[in-house]
Amino acid sequence: MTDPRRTLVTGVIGSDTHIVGNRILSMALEKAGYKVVALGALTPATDFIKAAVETDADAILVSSLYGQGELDCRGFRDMCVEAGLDDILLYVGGNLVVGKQTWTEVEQRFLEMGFDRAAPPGARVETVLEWLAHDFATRENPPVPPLTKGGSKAGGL
Amino acid sequence: MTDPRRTLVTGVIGSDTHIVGNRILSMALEKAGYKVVALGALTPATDFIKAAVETDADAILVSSLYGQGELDCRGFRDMCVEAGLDDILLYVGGNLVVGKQTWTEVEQRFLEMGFDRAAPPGARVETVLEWLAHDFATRENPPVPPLTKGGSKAGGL
Amino acid sequence: MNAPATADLARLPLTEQRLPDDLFSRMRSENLARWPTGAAVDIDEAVELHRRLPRHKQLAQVMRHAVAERRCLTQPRGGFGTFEMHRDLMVALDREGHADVVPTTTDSYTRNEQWHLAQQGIEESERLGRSMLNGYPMVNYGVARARELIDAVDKPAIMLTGTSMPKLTGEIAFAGGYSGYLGSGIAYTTSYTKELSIEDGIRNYQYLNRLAALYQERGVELHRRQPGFLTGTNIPPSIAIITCVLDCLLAAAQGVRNYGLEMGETLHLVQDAAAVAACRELCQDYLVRKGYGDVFTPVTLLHWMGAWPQDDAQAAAIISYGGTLAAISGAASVTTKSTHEAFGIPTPQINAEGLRMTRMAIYLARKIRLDGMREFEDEKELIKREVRPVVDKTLEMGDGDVALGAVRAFEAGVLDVPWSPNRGCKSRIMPARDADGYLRILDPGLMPFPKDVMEIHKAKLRQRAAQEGVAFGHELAVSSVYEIAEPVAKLLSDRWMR
Amino acid sequence: MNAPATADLARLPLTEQRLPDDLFSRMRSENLARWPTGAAVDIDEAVELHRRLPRHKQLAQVMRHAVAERRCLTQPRGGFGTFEMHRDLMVALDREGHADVVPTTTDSYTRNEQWHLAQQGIEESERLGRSMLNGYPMVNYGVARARELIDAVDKPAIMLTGTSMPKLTGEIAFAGGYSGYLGSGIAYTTSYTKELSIEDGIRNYQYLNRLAALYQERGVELHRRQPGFLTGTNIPPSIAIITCVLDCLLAAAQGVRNYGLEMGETLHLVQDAAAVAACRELCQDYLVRKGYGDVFTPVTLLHWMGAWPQDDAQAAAIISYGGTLAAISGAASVTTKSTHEAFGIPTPQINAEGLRMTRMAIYLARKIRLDGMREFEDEKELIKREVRPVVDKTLEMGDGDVALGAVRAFEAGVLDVPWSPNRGCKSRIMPARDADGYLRILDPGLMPFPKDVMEIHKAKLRQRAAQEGVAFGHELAVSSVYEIAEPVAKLLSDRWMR
Ligand code: B12
Ligand code: B12
Repeated sequence: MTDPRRTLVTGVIGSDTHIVGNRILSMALEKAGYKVVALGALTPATDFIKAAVETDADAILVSSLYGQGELDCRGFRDMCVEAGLDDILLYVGGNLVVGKQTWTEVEQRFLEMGFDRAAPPGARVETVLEWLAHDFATRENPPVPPLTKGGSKAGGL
Repeated sequence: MTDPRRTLVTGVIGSDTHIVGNRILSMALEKAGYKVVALGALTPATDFIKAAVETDADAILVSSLYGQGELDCRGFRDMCVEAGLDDILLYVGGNLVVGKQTWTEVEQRFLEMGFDRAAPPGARVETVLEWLAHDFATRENPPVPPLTKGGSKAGGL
Repeated sequence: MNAPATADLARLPLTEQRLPDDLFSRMRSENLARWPTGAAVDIDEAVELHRRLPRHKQLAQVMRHAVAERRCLTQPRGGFGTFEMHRDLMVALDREGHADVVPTTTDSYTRNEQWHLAQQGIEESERLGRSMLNGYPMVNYGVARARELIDAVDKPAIMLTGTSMPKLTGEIAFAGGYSGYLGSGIAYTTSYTKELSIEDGIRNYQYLNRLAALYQERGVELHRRQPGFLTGTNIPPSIAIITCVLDCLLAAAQGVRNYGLEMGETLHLVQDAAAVAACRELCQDYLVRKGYGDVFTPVTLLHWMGAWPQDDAQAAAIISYGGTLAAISGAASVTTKSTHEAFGIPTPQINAEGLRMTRMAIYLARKIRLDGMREFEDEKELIKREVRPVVDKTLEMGDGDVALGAVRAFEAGVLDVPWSPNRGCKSRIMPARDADGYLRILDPGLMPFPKDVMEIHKAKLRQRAAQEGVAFGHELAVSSVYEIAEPVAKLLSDRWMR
Repeated sequence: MNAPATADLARLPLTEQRLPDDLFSRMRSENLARWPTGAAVDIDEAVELHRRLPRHKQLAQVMRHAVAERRCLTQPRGGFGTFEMHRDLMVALDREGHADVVPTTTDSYTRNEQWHLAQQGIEESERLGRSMLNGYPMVNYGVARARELIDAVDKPAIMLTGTSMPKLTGEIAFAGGYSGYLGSGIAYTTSYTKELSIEDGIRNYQYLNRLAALYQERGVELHRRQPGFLTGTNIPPSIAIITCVLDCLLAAAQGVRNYGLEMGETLHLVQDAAAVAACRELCQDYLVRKGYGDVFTPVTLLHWMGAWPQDDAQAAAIISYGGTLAAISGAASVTTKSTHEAFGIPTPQINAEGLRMTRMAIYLARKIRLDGMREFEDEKELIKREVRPVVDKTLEMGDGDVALGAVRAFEAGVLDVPWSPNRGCKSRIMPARDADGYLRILDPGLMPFPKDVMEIHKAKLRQRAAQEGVAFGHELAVSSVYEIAEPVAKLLSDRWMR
């Protein structure tokens, strides 16, 4: 991990009550040294952005399990930009769509919405920690190695 | 059933030990009024033909369950013809090939070998009784209704 | 985001007492006015409709017969975002899945009374040709469409709504011919909501229960049901049963007479059988003690409610075992999942497949019971020794009033639910799985379990920690969340002799 | 078609006695000369090979450890007609299926020593690019290829050969590094052959057992195993166990010390658990009585051996339950099937899936035992009361010699097997399933079961007949053959309240 401590906002978006994975993830991030602002379940998109602005966060980690994430996450990047969080790191993970769909297609949909990485169902916290470490390191030294789109790795899970 | 009593030869072809379905079938045929010559399990193709000639049989019902029926049944119709049983009714049934294959293709293979009907896995005796009744009736009154290839019905099981 | 309790409700102080007729009547008018489809609800017409339903489409009757005949019924979940998709789903579950009870799961916007969002979801679903909602928006489609759904199947239908705000959904569903409704004030509020208070959750379900009782008064028995599976995450039987007892006392107080109790499977044969027996006996005990001698309380088990493995083969084993457990435990019904569980809402065909797997498993295990088996009897006794002190303390805290007691007990942590998203629930209790496969209590939080009982739980979990060479602590709870979802080669290695 | 017993064997009158060294040595030379690949068998080299195998690839050791650790291992069946196909299959079962034991099923020509036909089968399979044989032609491919197969997997390998003529297949397999061989004189002869006499079957397996003992003398313990599943068609436990006892006494007499016992599952939890316990105890009883105090006899259950349903979902439930039954019964291993069972030999992937389903089911039911449960203890006792009179009568008929007794008892119908294709077996005994799901004896034929025991069986079956309104008789046996293969909606209707 790099100093100064990075701040991450976590939460479960929309009307989604699935808190378990998000809570385990938040605890693991804290244990790994991040400052975590955990908004919990049933969090409107606007609350994520507000919290990120208030805490000057480096990344927002959006959980969505219940299938309606595809509706809830639309325009999320635009709202960030409007709030001045132009290049805040955006991850999304969980069971992002309704039903069992081909992961590469689902991932593409969320990358196009402006998320930097999307995690497929059942992703483990170790993966998320690796992603963050890599992406923050890359941001500090932009030229080498180049920022790979999150998707490419996520797909390999 | 039509008089005079029809004679049927039954047995399990080749090195195949699966006797249960064949035995149940033979008992049901007898109960339905047929004269049944039951050769049992592990019966070489030649034994079927010999028995059919000796008893002047009207039909041979070959069981094959173990998967090697496709090898065992090759040339069966030719052997019948050689033995003078030119148009004896030939049925085959059981698990005719190795593995789960598309039934319509399997059926086609056995019809091409000269069987009049082929029964897919798990066929019930009621079906076999219907087939026999229909086919013998048709043979007595060849013009109406025309003999439909057994296959078409078998496929609908 | 969550709709506030109505003004009327706020007027009376919280109590378990039956809602007075006049107040309830005013509450209904207000409630039905909240969305245009509410206007179509006419109780007289609805009662007539239910009366005309054949008995085999009335869930209350079907549950009574199932128990009398010692059957274990199957019931899936399922809901899609448009009427056509949803009707086809219900038909498939009936005809291809041979479901004994056909469900309608509502979508999560409807659950949260965000009907405008649900409307957008319908439109998006129609535009894209695939369901964008995770359930059927019952309120938006209204009463007439609900009746068409009931007509489309030849089974009783139940609403699965995972909500603490059931008032309008419930009105429309009952009016539409649905004869079952799953949900309760304590269980759903602690497991499905973040901001809603336990008090408001209880009040909302007092409305729904009072509504069911209104039908009962008119001669139509409806089946109400309690979701004791809670957060579905390693809920030990006693925690589930505590909520079952309290929720069913609250329902009985409103006049409900046909009230199902649900528990998620622990996936341990003996523990599940003991849980079903203990749940049935304890609920009846407390009902009788409170003077309700005539409440019918069938017990339902649910297929594993925690995280599922991604491998179809492993999932199939959990589904089948889920049927086995339900049959052997003597549950009146089992709520099924599918091999798609780890990924997303199943297609109608995959859903039907899960039903047939379960049905076959039930057939295979028919008539087997564990009664008399030492381990079973011991476990049942243990569960009772966990439930009674907590329920008794809760009643005491409410001076005998269940509603008051529940609210105060949650505040004090005397009542608690593991992994709860709700701010009014401490969620300090932590369960974990022991080395024999039983769900145990690692940390009771502030719940008043007897010392000797907690010693049993801890000893079992220490045994696991020792066997696996891990620390006895929180990590056991976290690894237990993942456990059943792990690849089978990790759970039971084939490299054990290396 | 069946190869006759060798001239040498015919010289000695039949007896259970260990084959004398010199005679056995001459028999081996003759045997190995029957097909060109026999020449490659060199016992010294083979012993060296087995010694060098890691312990986790020696089935005898693996079975001993499994029992010591109370594990339930998984083992599929499987064989394809060409070397490449078969190797790929073995690898898939090991890596994707996590099989604890990897099989090689031989094809039916090899089983009947029709090696010329097997050769044609190999060629046809290669020509068409799909297996035309239902197993691997072990003799045709010979020793060196067998060793390549053993090298390709990291598990012990077992031969599954369903034959009463195991002499050359066994020589080649053992020389190739296979450490297990399934088959026995009484079980396979009555279930897999038509013309071969019980006497010849016993003689052929005396050879194979004597061969295993030869390795044992050289310090290499091989695992021999008995196929008590017989014709796989509703075999009640006692019938299976009677053959287990007799076949294992015959094997012990030849010097075998590691001898597995197999039984098909009845699909009734209590009956299967009782069967496993009874089988273990009875075999040990009789072994000790005959002076063999050191024979290790692990018990294996097999997934349902009768007709399977065509619906994948139903099949999955039977597979999973098959794992559950094996685990709870305390079986040392379970032999698995797949969702393709009703249709044909499964692909490697479908086969591996069946293994994972079963493995998950075993994990879920780990550590559960029924010991002490009344119904279980009663059933175990009932089984013993069926087995003992028949085995005792058989020994008596042989004047204490098991081989002679078995032959005479089959002639007299004292020993019998349901649905047998063998002319030397009366097959008058008829089993059927009772209303509680137990396999019962409808008609004992000439088997000397005690009167009171038969009364229990008949009463149970009369109960079923009455419940279903059918006649008490043969039809019950026939409908029981189809039962498990029926569509689930027929077995457990969802229209029960109409
Ligand atoms: C437990 C559970 C519940 C519990 C939730 C309890 C609670 N309050 O948390 C209960 C029973 C309440 C519940 C309710 C519902 N559920 Co639910 N539930 C599950 C289940 C079985 C497990 C989820 C879980 O806890 N997993 C364990 C944790 C540790 O894993 P996780 O949540 O996946 O999180 C990990 C990763 O995804 C990743 N991750 C998570 N967030 C993020 C974020 C980022 C940025 C990254 C990088 C990674 C990441 O890291 C986490 C830690 O490893 C899943 C199916 C499954 N997975 O097996 C269904 C599932 C999620 N539920 C589903 C549904 C539909 C519902 C309901 C709508 C309907 C219903 N069944 O009643 C309601 C939802 C109500 C609502 N308004 O939201 C569906 C979603 C369908 C879809 N997407 O197509 C699922 C997939 C089941 C299914 N196949 O139908 N559910
Ligand atoms: C019981 C059984 C056995 C028993 C047989 C006992 C005996 N002596 O009869 C035992 C355990 C001995 C056995 C052995 C083997 N079996 Co087996 N066995 C089965 C099983 C499970 C059921 C068969 C059965 O009895 N069905 C019940 C009866 C009533 O139905 P039926 O036989 O299908 O007969 C009905 C119909 O098919 C029809 N019918 C039958 N014959 C005819 C003929 C005509 C003309 C018509 C119109 C209709 C018809 O009417 C009958 C009555 O309804 C099947 C799989 C399944 N179906 O579930 C495998 C199966 C047939 N066996 C199979 C195999 C490979 C074997 C073995 C080679 C390997 C092994 N497992 O050891 C050995 C064979 C040894 C040998 N040399 O033949 C395979 C065949 C594979 C394939 N075709 O691809 C099957 C399909 C299992 C599988 N999926 O792998 N088996």
